[in-house]
Amino acid sequence: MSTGSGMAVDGDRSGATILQLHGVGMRYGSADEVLRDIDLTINAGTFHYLVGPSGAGKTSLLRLMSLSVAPSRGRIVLFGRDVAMVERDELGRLRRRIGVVFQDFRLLEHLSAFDNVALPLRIGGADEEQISSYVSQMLAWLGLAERMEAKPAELSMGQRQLVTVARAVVTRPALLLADEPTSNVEPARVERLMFLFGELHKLGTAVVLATHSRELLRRWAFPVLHLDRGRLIRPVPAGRAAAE
Amino acid sequence: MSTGSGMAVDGDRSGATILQLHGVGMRYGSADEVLRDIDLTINAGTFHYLVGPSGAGKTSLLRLMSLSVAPSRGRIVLFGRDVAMVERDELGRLRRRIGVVFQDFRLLEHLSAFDNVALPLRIGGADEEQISSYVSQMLAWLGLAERMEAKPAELSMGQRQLVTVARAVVTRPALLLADEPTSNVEPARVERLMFLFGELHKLGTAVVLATHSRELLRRWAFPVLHLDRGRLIRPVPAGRAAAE
Amino acid sequence: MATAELDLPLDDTPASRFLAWLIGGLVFLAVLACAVALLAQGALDRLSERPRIVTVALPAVDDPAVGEAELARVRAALEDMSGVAWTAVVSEEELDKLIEPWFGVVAPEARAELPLPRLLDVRFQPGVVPDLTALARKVRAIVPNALIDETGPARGALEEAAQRLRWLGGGAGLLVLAVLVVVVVVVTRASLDLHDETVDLLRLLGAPDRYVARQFELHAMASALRGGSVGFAAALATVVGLVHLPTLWGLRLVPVVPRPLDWILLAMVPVLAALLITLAARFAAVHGLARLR
Amino acid sequence: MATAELDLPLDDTPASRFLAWLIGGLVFLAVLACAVALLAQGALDRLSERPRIVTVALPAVDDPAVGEAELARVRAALEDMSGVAWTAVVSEEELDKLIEPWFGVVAPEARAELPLPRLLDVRFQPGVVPDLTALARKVRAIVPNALIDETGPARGALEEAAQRLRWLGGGAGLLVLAVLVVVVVVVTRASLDLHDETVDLLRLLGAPDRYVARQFELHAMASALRGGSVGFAAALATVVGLVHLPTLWGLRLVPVVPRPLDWILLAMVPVLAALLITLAARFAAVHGLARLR
Ligand SMILES: Nc1ncnc2c1ncn2[C@@H]1O[C@H](COP(=O)(O)OP(=O)(O)OP(=O)(O)O)[C@@H](O)[C@H]1O
Ligand SMILES: Nc1ncnc2c1ncn2[C@@H]1O[C@H](COP(=O)(O)OP(=O)(O)OP(=O)(O)O)[C@@H](O)[C@H]1O
Ligand SMILES: [Mg+2]
Ligand SMILES: [Mg+2]
Repeated sequence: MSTGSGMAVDGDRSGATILQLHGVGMRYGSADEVLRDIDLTINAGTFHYLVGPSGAGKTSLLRLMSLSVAPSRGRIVLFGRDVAMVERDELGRLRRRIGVVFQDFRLLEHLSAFDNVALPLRIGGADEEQISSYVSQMLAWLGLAERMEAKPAELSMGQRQLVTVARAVVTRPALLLADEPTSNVEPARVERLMFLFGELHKLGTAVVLATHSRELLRRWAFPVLHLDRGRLIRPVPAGRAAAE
Repeated sequence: MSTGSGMAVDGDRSGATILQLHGVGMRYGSADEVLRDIDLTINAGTFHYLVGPSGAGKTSLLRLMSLSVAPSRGRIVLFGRDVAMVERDELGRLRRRIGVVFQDFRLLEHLSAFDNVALPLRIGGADEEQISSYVSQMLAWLGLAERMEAKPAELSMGQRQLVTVARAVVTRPALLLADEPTSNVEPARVERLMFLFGELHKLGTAVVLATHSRELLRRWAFPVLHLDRGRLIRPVPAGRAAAE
Repeated sequence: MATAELDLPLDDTPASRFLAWLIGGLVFLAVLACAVALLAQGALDRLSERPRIVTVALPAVDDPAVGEAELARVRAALEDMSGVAWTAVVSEEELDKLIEPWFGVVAPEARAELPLPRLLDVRFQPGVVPDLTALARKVRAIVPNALIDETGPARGALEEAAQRLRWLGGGAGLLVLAVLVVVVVVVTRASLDLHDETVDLLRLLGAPDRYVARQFELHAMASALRGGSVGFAAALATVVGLVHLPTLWGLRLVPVVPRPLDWILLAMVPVLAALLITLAARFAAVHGLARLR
Repeated sequence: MATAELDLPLDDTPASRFLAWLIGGLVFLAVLACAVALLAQGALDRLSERPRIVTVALPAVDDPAVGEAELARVRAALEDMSGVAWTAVVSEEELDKLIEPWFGVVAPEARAELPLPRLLDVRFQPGVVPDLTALARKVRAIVPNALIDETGPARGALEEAAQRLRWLGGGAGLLVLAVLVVVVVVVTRASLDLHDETVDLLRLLGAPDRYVARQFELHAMASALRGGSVGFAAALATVVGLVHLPTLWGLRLVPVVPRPLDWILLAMVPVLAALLITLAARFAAVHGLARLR
């Protein structure tokens, strides 16, 4: 299942190419590269886990994919556009098609849970009525109906994580990058989140989910991207990765 | 295994009583109570999991135990002292015998990983030589030897979590309150952390570990405190809790 | 944006909270300065509306009859001029008073010896600014060595003072508005730096520059409205107080009575300030954001 | 604390960074004020070290022999007094000069008619302040109606000015130090609020109040040393400049020459300031922390 450009992984219903990384490297400041020689293709409607020990570079790779940092070398092609060549305004449009669950949440402290989730919709210019119904439904479904007006500091960590996930998926992005989205919620709620991601995936969203949870890998079998010390190891079948 | 004061749980080698909660309730501001009628005894050398859905009140309960908030009613007896009656200076001494792994880490952003871990030792008045050897050993053992001088913002989430754990255990506390200490690290490192907690536990530290991980409960069988909507449910044998 | 809440916690920074106060102070100053300019302009207008008088001096001639004829021709010519209301020959008594400082009281017989000019007051219609060169040309066509002089002693000085005040007030007003723009730019840039994490997040969520800039713009506009209205009210109170407390005007040389239009123009100052502030904030934000990718 | 790093990022707050500058400015003022006080004190000391002269006037008597005897007894009594260096009878020539303003130049024969007192200069040893009442008692025991007067005309006024300067300088110095204390207290309280999360964490880790307070104390001390040394250096340069530029002292009425001890005392000012600042920071922090549990 390899395409021309290095290692390629795809899901069961591979569609259009959403993201390609060609020989990408990345460093913070002037330190050593934390990512090296990354070649990767993500197609529409695929679901990948991203695993690897702490510090392997999962978050860094997701940062590259979400266009929040630039690679130190190599080329990133997103939605068919070479990211390095893209205009400022176009960059915003590309980013709006990506949903990101940040590992450190990055909620706005002065906004309520509702307003935090509504943020990407407002940025996208949705009308308030639609926003109100979307956001309320989403939060209610995640069990946060009663905490919608709470500020992040008044929420439990798990609740904050749910808000973060809600913010990432509420726009139904074409690419969902979820960095440890289930680390702070209980098994029942993990199930709900995975159902949510699965639904998006079925609707054509390409999902990349970084996780440490062997249980996740075991229960929801999807292909695994294995990162180790900044390098992608050959794709591992889901069953084996869980057993590792 | 019940003592006179409500529900009591104890580990295999129950020793002196370390912490007792009698009819404790707690609220944030003027909202409803998030913890209700908590009766609980923690003995030296015991190990308890604290489980329950997101928002059940695990962190709030640990906050009570670490004397970071006051109960709205009830009585907390820590190391044989009624906490409400204790003098300011004595409060500090009590707190120094508790190690806390905060769910949100609470590392000092302007200090290096090393200095963050050294902090409780410095507060305790240890000499720098001892601090240097303790802290380096601890961080090296957790696999952070090369990131000791990094600031928290320059660490991956898992690395930050390890620093937080190191800070909590470096003083060899009599009571360790760990709030989701393994949520951001890979299975191999989870093993190390559980080994660390186990060692402390064997040395007589009472451990209370809040977690969502069923794997943890399954692999390391310890008694479970089950919180639901602010109430402690009867103690569940470890095997059953994992299966739930 | 349909929501009242900004995505950026701009009101939480000391610099930003300070912004409304700063704007208030500067708008106060700007309104005061403009009030000075407008009142000065008003005074100038009133001064120019007072009918003006030009004195024409025809040198003495030996033959009284020739003199009379000259005088009559000059008067006729002048009264033909557009804008001239009437002319009047200065009487001998008045002339005596005029020369008294130089010659003392002159006896009638000695007076005859003096080659006194014949003076002619030319009064213009209200609001007309005398065209002295045209007038001089006309008069000198008849009496080549006639002297022309505008009367009203302090008038020129008063006008000059009012003019100076007008420029001063206007200049100060513009200066204050310029300072306002600089302040807003600096504060906006500072708070852009302060909130870099939030700005970063908004951009990661795909917010275009204009969306982020709008946050700063809205905040600046809100500050402008809050601070500006307070500053404007304070300045109005000050102006009204100064104008209507005649005791403060020991020398009421210039008529300082604000006209209705003045109030309207003054009210434009905070509006203009708010506009400038909003534009300055947008400009600063957009330029600050352009550094990021 | 063995580490140079503080647990609290105190240098990151604008108020705290500003602290060093503020302290520098205030120490500058305090040192200047104290320099004025010390120089004034120095001038006073020099004035008091100049030997002082008291003049005793014995009224004229008819019999010269009696007069001579009186004079001899008074001189003997005075020269016995502790602190008196010597006494001298004012010569007739000097007396003539003294009375000249009142009587003009007197002819010797007319002079004899005048009942002139005999004047006696009593010179004290340097640094001794004359006890005028004791002296008067002694003299009047011999000549009941003798007059006693301290000579040196401008002396009193100079001393008064110097004294006033001394109090003024000292008072200003104390005032500045008081302001310094208030500033440090306010800044410390503000940064305690600003860093409440970190303070909270430290307390949760079991840090006693004195540990947390020490953070603020060390930071204040560091600011005091940095700011204080700059302020001190600037003040010293100013003092040296003013003292050694004689052109600036158009009227050199008072001897303004700093003594070695002055420099040492001045150097104590920043040290005292640093001490006060440190204590103020500790006090403010401890009191601020006492609100928390
Ligand atoms: N801002 C930064 N500056 C310098 N180094 C950084 C920075 N962020 C991360 N690193 C380093 O880069 C490496 C990769 O970090 P990254 O956050 O991508 O790891 P990760 O795989 O997401 O780990 P985790 O599972 O713990 O989240 C780590 O060694 C980390 O210390
Ligand atoms: N500062 C606060 N102000 C108001 N409500 C709060 C605050 N902190 C927590 N809560 C609420 O109290 C309840 C218990 O929160 P707590 O953080 O103890 O839950 P938890 O069991 O630790 O959950 P999690 O597993 O998500 O960490 C939640 O409903 C939460 O929204
Ligand atoms: Mg990560
Ligand atoms: Mg919690």
